[in-house]
Amino acid sequence: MLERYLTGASTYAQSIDHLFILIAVLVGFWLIVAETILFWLIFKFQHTEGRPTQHITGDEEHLKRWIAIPHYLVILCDIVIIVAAITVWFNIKQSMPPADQTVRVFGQQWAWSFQQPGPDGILDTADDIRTVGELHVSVNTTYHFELRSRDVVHSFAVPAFRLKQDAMPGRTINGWFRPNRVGTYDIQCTQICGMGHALMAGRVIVETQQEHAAWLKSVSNPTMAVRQDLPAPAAESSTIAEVRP
Amino acid sequence: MNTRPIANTRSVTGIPSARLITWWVIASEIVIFGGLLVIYVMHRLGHPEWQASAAHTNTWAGGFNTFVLLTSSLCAVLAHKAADAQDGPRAAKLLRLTSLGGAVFLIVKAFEWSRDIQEGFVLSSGGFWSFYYTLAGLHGLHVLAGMVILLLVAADAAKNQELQRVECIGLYWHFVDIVWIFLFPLLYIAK
Amino acid sequence: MSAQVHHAEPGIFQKYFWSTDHKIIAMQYLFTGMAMGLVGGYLAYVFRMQLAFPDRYVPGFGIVTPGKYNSLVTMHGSIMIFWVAMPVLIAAFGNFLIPLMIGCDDMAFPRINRLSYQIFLLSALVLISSFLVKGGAFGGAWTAYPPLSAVGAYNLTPLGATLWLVAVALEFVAFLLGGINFTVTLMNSRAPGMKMFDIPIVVWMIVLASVIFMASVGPLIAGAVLLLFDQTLSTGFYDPSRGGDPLLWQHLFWFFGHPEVYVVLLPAMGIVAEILAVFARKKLFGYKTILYTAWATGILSFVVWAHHQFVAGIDPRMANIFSVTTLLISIPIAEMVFLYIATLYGGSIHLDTPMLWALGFIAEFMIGGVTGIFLGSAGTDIYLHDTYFVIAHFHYTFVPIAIISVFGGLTFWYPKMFGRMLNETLGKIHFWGTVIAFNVIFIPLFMTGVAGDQRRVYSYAQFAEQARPALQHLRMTSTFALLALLSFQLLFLFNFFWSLRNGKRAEANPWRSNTLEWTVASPPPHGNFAELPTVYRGPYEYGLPGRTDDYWPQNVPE
Amino acid sequence: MSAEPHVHHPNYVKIWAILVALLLVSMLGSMSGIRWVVLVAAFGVAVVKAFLVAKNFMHINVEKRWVPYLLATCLLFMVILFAAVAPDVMKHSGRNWENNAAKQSVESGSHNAAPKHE
Repeated sequence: MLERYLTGASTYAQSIDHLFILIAVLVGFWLIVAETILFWLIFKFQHTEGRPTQHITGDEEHLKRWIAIPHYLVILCDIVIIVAAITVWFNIKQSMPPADQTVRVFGQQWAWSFQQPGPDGILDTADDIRTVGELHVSVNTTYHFELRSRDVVHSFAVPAFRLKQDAMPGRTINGWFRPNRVGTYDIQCTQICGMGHALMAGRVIVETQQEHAAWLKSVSNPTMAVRQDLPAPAAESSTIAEVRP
Repeated sequence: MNTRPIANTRSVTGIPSARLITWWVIASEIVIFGGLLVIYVMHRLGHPEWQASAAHTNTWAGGFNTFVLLTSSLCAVLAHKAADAQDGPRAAKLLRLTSLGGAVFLIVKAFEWSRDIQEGFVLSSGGFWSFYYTLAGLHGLHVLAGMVILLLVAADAAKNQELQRVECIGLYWHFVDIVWIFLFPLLYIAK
Repeated sequence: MSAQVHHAEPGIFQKYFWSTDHKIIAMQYLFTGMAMGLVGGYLAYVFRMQLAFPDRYVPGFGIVTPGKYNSLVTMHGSIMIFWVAMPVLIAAFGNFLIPLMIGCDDMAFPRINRLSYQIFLLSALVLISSFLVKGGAFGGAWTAYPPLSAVGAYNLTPLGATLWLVAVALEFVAFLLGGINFTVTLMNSRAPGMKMFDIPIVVWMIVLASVIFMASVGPLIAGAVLLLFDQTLSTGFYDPSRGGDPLLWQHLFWFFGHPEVYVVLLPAMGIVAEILAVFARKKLFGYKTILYTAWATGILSFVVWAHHQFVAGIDPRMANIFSVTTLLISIPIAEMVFLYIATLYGGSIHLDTPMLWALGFIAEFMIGGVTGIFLGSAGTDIYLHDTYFVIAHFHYTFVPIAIISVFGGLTFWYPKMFGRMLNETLGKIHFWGTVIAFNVIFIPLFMTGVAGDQRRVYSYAQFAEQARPALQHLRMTSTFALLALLSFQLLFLFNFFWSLRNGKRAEANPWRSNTLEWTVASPPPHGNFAELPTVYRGPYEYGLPGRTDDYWPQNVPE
Repeated sequence: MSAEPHVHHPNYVKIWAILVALLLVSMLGSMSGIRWVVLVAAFGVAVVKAFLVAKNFMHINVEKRWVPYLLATCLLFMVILFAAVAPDVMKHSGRNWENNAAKQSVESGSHNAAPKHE
């Protein structure tokens, strides 16, 4: 269902879409039933001269049933949804599958910058690759990300991955994703972060293993040095220019 | 007020409206102070290093202020007793005493704060101090407001008017007292 | 107390600007709220135009820069909730209805009541003034998350941010005073014979809402003081580098922010209940059950707040708990709606304008309710959080609450408020125009949200997936519908002010209703009741078998 | 307004004396360096004092039943607030997250006497 609006490109995009459909079916059913009954009653009990209204307090057992039974069914549906929702949540946010790769993500007004291990495969070494606005990942690889913010609250969102996590200044928040479809997808900031909120765009480029290896080789020197103790740059368009060459 | 609506004189709950609204005000104050205290306790437990700053506070000053507030609370409740005995002038005298207690409390606070500030500890000198000034400041504002109302009620009571208000302002004053009873250990003893 | 003095006719200034009469104060709140509503609508018009036609000149405003866009959405949100929904639903209807419906002459504390409005007016003026200061109005969203809201260098609207905060704080104080006054009045000043379960639902709901507000706003008031100090006195309460924690504000804000949803929902539910009973000529189905569900909702609303923060960096284990509580709260709400629908069964429904609004409320609010489930369940919220799906969802709750039910209440009590009848034809046109336009605005936004449109973004040019023409068409549809909706409101304003003079004169009880406000002249005189009524029965005795009229006012003896 | 008192008045001076005595206890307790003694003396005594004031000065015990319940409910909400916020704010790390800034400031109490920086 969500696929029709936006392709899913990560392993858990599937499970979120399925949860969405499950909820849509359950609540959709109730919505249709309720609206139908509402309009049927409006139509059925139009005012007509000479027909008195019935005096019903709502304490009559045979009528209360019509509230009580749907009531229990709603509780049942709620339980189903809760179980499904928490399962999906647990798999995406709470449990962390073992990582093939780890990448650091920095949010700052108003750009995303990334730090990922170079050929040696280890972070915080001389050959780390630092990019701004572009994240190159290889398909079918489990990535852990360490999310940080240099100034205000941002939110690291990759709609195609169904991935969203706020970046909190002062905190490091860990998460994971596993791209399963080659292509180029948007990175958004979904938490208002000031003037340039709408300009805080990025791209995640999912490549085949070979392409990714080739890219790794090609990037000899980092596109832009990003020091972690760097204070937040004030509002200026230079960073944005680098985001969108 | 000379034009009191019938609505104000009815008392379906059995509690006079004046006292009833006082209870609701206290309830809303509980969540304001409560919220602030929750925030402070949370940070204090999360930041053991604040003890260093907490050590600077003067337990004796705090203790003396607690004594002052307790005594003023005594005056307030004695005023309530006098009002119940329809003895307005005596109630007024006791209310003014209560208000005086508030004044002493604020004066002591003023000395404390000026000492802290001289030692270089201001509102923005770090976590503990920010909370120290905010908590005590918010409480101090309530004391100040209470003093003013106390004097207004006393002025009426002296003429044997609006005696039911004596108890209400007393309730408020006791509440402010209780808040301090908890602020005292939080700010002055826990070190 | 001398009732004569109280009921003497005061002078013009005394009467309209310095009055302690609950009816006048209700009107003050009503008109202030309507004026702010126009402001909020204008802001919506401006940023919807920007979204439909990016970077074009917006007639009546100009070019919308990113900074201005942020201010527009921030102010739209703040105004619509704090300066429209609350003053109209709680303060205007509460002030007007409570004393009349419980059969007394005024609020228990009229001068506190007046003070509450004066503080509210001040808060509105402070907020409006923030548009004019250097840097413009606050642009950090109505949730005002620090550090963005705390540091001028980040939000670039330092003055606006502080003024916004002060305005909100004043508004809270105003509603604390008003709400406590409502509560005491209902508890103490009821007419003799009016027992707990003889109170009209709407009064119950407004007072419950006031109590929920009172109990939830405290921590945020404290938090607002801390934020103010961070902004102005360089403290570090929310500054992570100085021992503070930005997440704290989010918790404090939503601990209030979620109950706030029910603070405005309950009065709307109450208004609808009154209208349903009268125009279906029917006793409410399960009066007590409705009250119990309302209480349950109120209490549950205190333990669901973190569902606004699932992906905000809270511990993921907490999200599970809040998912459960959030879905639990759907149970009493669903039950309440079922009971409303059941009330229609066996009735004799008159589809006058107020009834149309009431039924419209139920039909539309259900959509808002069920779409909430998608956001309350943590799993789907990961994707939908901060997308237009959220916006569509809460507009499907807030528009029925703050627009549809309010129009229902206004058309229903207009005769009582102003002594004239509104024009039915204009009213029906206005209803259909508003409701249809409303759906055409927000159904497309559900789609763009599901397609990944993020909120509070002035242009999607930077986002390839969002820049697809299909989505742009949806945005344009929604904007056109908004223009239609706004223009239909002009029709209402015309009807409202035209009928003030030229409407058919209203008798005391035009709708043949049971509650006490209809037993006095329209509009009620100063002091309301010539002699104060006694109550003999509940408010919804319609269609009793063996009586000539199909209604039985509360104050009529056997 | 009902003039006749709704409470009988106990000997307030006696209660005041007890309160002052408790105050002294908490002061002396704080002198003793032993941690748990200090805490009990501080907060245990504070609770008792608050109770005494509420009972005898505010007459909450002879007030209508629902009044104490109302106030207790407000307190309960504060407990809920604490319980739900502490895991994020009081603790400095949890499942998949870490509050580096807070941990840092705990290690070096630097921000304590830090000069105010705009």
